[in-house]
Amino acid sequence: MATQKVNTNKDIHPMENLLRMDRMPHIWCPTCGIGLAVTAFTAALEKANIDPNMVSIVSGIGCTGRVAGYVKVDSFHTTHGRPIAFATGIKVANPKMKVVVFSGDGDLIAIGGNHFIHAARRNIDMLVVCVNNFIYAMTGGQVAPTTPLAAYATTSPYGCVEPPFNIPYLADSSGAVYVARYTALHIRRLTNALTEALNKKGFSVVEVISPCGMYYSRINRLGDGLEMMKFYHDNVEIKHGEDTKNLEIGFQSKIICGKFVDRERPSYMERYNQWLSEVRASAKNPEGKKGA
Amino acid sequence: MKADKSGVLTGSHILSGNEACAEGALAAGCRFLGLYPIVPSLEVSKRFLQRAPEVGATFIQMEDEVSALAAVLGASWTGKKSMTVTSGPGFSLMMEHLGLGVMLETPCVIVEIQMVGPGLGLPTRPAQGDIMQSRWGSHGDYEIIAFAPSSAQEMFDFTIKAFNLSERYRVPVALMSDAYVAQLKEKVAIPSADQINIEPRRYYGGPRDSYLPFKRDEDFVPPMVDIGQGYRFHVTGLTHDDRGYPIMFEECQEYNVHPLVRKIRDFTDKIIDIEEKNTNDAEVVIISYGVSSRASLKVVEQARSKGHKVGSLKLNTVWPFPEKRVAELASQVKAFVVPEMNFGQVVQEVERSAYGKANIFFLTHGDNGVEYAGDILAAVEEASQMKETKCGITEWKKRSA
Amino acid sequence: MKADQKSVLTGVYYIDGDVAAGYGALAAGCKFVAGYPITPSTEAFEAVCHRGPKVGTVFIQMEDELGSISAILGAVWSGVKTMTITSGPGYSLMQEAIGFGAMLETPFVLLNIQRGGPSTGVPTKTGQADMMQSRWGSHGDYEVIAIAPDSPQEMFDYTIKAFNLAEKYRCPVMIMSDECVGHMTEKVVIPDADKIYVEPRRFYTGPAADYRPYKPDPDLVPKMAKAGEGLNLYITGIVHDENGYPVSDEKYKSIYVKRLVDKIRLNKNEIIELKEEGTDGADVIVVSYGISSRVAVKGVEMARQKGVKVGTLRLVTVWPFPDDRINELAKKTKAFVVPEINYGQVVYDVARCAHGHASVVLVPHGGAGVHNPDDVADAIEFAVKQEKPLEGVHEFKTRLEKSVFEGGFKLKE
Amino acid sequence: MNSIIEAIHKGIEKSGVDRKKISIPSDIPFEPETVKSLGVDYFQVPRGRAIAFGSGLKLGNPDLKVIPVVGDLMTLGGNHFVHGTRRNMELLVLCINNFVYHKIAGKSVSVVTEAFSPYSTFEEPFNFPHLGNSCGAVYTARWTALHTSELAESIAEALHKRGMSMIEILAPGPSYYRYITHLDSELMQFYFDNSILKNNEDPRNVAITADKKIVVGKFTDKERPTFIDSYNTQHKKILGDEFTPHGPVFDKAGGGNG
Repeated sequence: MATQKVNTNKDIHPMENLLRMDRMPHIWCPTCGIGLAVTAFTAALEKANIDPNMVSIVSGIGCTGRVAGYVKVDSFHTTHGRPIAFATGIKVANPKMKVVVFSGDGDLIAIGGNHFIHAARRNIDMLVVCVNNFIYAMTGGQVAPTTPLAAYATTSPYGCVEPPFNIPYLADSSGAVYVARYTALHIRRLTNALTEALNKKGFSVVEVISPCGMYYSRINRLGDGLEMMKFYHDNVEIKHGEDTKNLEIGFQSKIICGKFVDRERPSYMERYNQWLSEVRASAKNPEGKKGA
Repeated sequence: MKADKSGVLTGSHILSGNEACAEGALAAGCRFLGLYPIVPSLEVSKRFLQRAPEVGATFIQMEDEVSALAAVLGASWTGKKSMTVTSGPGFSLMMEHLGLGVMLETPCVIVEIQMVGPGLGLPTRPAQGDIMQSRWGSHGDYEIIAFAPSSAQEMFDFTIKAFNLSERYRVPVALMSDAYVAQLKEKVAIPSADQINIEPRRYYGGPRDSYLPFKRDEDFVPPMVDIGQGYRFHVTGLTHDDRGYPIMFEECQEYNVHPLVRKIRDFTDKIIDIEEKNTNDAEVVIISYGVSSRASLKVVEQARSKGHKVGSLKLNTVWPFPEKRVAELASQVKAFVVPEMNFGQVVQEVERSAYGKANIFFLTHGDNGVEYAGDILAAVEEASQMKETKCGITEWKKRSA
Repeated sequence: MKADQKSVLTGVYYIDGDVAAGYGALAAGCKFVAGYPITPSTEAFEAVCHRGPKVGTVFIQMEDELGSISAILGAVWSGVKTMTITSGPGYSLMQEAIGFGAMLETPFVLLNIQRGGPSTGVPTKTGQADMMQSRWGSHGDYEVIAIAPDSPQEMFDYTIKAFNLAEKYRCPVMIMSDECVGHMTEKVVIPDADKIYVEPRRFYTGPAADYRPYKPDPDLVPKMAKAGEGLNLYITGIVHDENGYPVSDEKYKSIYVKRLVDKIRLNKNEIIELKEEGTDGADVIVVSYGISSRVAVKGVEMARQKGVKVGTLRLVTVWPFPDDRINELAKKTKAFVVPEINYGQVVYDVARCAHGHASVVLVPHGGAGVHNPDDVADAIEFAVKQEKPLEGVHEFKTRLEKSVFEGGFKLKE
Repeated sequence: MNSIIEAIHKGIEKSGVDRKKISIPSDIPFEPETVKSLGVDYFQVPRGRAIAFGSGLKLGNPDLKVIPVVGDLMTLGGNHFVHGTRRNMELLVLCINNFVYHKIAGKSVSVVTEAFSPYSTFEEPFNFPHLGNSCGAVYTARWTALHTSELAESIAEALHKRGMSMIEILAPGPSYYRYITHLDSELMQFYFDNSILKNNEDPRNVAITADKKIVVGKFTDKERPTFIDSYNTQHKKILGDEFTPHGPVFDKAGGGNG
């Protein structure tokens, strides 16, 4: 297995072996947090000592959906909301792959909500990085299922009327084995969390709170990305092991970050293989044909 | 390439169409099934799942049909031949990912057991109402290959062909069966593995550094690689260039999407699979596919014995449509008779291809779901006595009803 | 029936096609809109979100397109007029429910702003490649009405017409616009409310005990009811009889499902709207719809300057297809030229109806842009030169195709 | 009459809600006679879409009481469930759980080698009350199909809840396109015998697992503004008199009926 070393040559970008440099510059707006999440992820990939050839990234549609196009591993940019389903196919057909789903809140939690909860329930072995910027940014600032109550968006011109999802709670209650949340400001903690999650067996979710200077904070007059970062700095509380039900995010309320869930559950492939061996055993022994 | 022995259940079996389809898939080397259960396609997955442990195939039952096809596409990129199986409403849900499959040029097979529609229709009754959908159901421009089997044996044979064409042209291939063929138990002869030809995946063989996921060969089909081989490629559903990177100009759209159409359209002669019977001297030709063709073939015999010059054109592949052959026949025959179990779909293609040179009789299905041979015969008799050419579609009014 | 004063924003505006469609829907009395953001259709939904709460139209952004269309089907049965708004991929997701809506004979309007496809394609640029999908996209046999507007003014006018047709025939009506028209900003005149005709829903008013949800009137369309009126509705997507009760016998398909196609096919002369110009005595007729018809104008002018007698036929309603009219014209003209932003869809229907009397020339375009009028002019000239009708659909090689596939083309990055 | 239908019937009776105003969108087919005897409006919708369809019914006419009945454990409709719950759409979801899970209370209940239960045998099922609760349901409960009177009680109670209520009904039934009346009575009895009543139990602890008995009871009962409430208050707040309220306005700030 090839170990990736951080490149010390100053002429070369330190992440060059993991990023598609031929696609730079990327499409993200200035002060967007997605790039930070990608940096943290590539750093984590190196730290976790995983062969990048055996990693596959699947993204959906949206700003974060473009991540697959910039990380230099086998990467898929699929349809809106379906990266988890696509990744499930990859993982089940080739369990040797390390599958990462990197997408946004609208993609994973709105249209892809069903795949999210079902993959968590099945405990498919994959890492889901959900970048949450509280809005649909790619299409121009529509309300998302993570938009805080009363926040403005183009399809909630008089304030959002729906309470947002608490993503860690949703992941926890549907069965995820690893759940953490950090903002794009907490790049070191985020890197550590991603490293840990990459080595975790089962359905892991890392939520990354990201500033969206172009839409969310502009429509809501919260300043640019830098000011959002300052806001995170002043209003984030790190509370490891906090009960996931207390992690709701209101409009400009305190944000609780940390690692909330880290538990063991048999993964889908483990259960599958156990079933398979039982079936095979019973096939050899016709009397026990009932199997399972 | 020869088939892998482990998947081939050589011998003579009594199988339902659905079971034969599963056997065909395993024989063709299919090793991944993504499914969501829906009547009347259940037996395909049931059979596949029963045989999966011994053959070494994998399956997953997903939460819906949307994700079932998504998983199949993902699995196909790992190098496993993959398929999904569904029926009417499920097929409608798969339309978005059919488009993704086309755009990512992912080989896979979609088995569709047609039932009466629209909406929830009649889940247990056969129909052929989704034929146009298989061609036009997803948004945007694409071409697709669709088979229409008429017996359990054909379910087996065409499934293998479907996989082969899918790999050859890197396109999702639909197997448009129906509830009747799917549940019909018949004798199926499964040859030995070395008698089954398998189209291997067209893998890239050049130097690693110069691999481009969508660099097309002469025939517009790009060679493929599996994931996990260190190519570290990128593919996207957006309009893309050879590298698989999104570029959204008019020129790139032409560069990307036109070949998706041309890789099928320019090779229709190689893809199209039709069976003709007694068409050489025919004055009337019955054009049919799927279960309808069983009645048609019977009618040809009956009509011949009565002295009518009748032939049959059976569409094994409905898409691409054999317009050239139909046009040729149009200048020879007086009329086409098209029996279909819907309210007029493929008959419109016949009308288009006939260029006004022949009359066209359309027969919608009989009351019990499949055509009465008697109706077709009556239509054939009337057609062969026609003096003038009226052109266009004449809807045949049933006498037996 | 006249439109509601409050919902009509009478005046002269400079707005884009999407917004015009949103205002059209409100003017037509649409009281519920469910949507999901997708480029390039979001502006229409946003327009509804802005104006809706002021005129009593409730909106909801659902979790996905499957949810949006299911919600509007539900809302129709609660008694209101509804619409959903989407684009390519969302449209594909809606296919199952469109068939379901057709089966329930639920009147609803679906605004599809087409973009380049397939799959994600080019979200921000135009296409006309969902035309066949609008007709054939769901499983089973059904018929729909599809309208292709070509300007923001038409987006307003034909959205109202779409609602009227939906109510009249109790079927899904698709507004198959495209990104160009959706994002084109032009003058839009919104008339007084009393100048706007709004088709009321055909509600059943007789005694509750006699109500049969699927008992058709003479024009094959049944009367509608709403939930909560004590009619004890039984509505199912399974093949049903007049009572709405599921039947399992195949023979009912030809009785009850056939009506779904017949109610459109037999009424098609009333539904079809065409705009013809100079088709009498024309040697070539340009058949087009949506944005292509506007681009074609220039090509037609160029050909006319060269002395070719060109007529134009614009399909305002693309489905049901004007079989008879095309057939009539085919006998009188030498050729049809069909510019459309796809690699051949509606042109096949033109070819089908031409019955070999006239050549049919397709001027294709893959999307993400519109035709070069020179191509249209050249195709017209090419078509008029043919001595006898060409067989099949002739695919005209456009400048774009030549430039991309012939000789050392390099993609700009 | 089937026990679930009977419970729905009794529940409606007890709640005193006008039957005329009740709509049942369902992806499980009901027999026409059943619907007639219930005296409600019934819609059979495509699999998984009952909650989305019901949301439309409710928003189109807020006077309606909508009871989406979903089968197959919402595999297709899971997304509509979690989002409907988050919005607190005023629906009473009856989730008919007909899964055939292979082990209950340490005993093998049913052996399926093919995955035609909504779950493959080797998969773990959802803990639905927990999922509902975590998304914000105002009422969650679970009963087996044999807990007819408790179920009826629950339905009556939940019909008066303002917001998304969810009752999971364990009703093992063999297959997919059957009418709701075809239940496996032996299994039902087994589920009934192996369940224990624990009202107000934390929904986290009520997962159905291989080694424990099934916990039944009412788990959640709370108040939260509904979608229509929030819609009206928020718009009223920003738009003032320009806003045309939608349906009955319960919020004090919003004022009476618009």
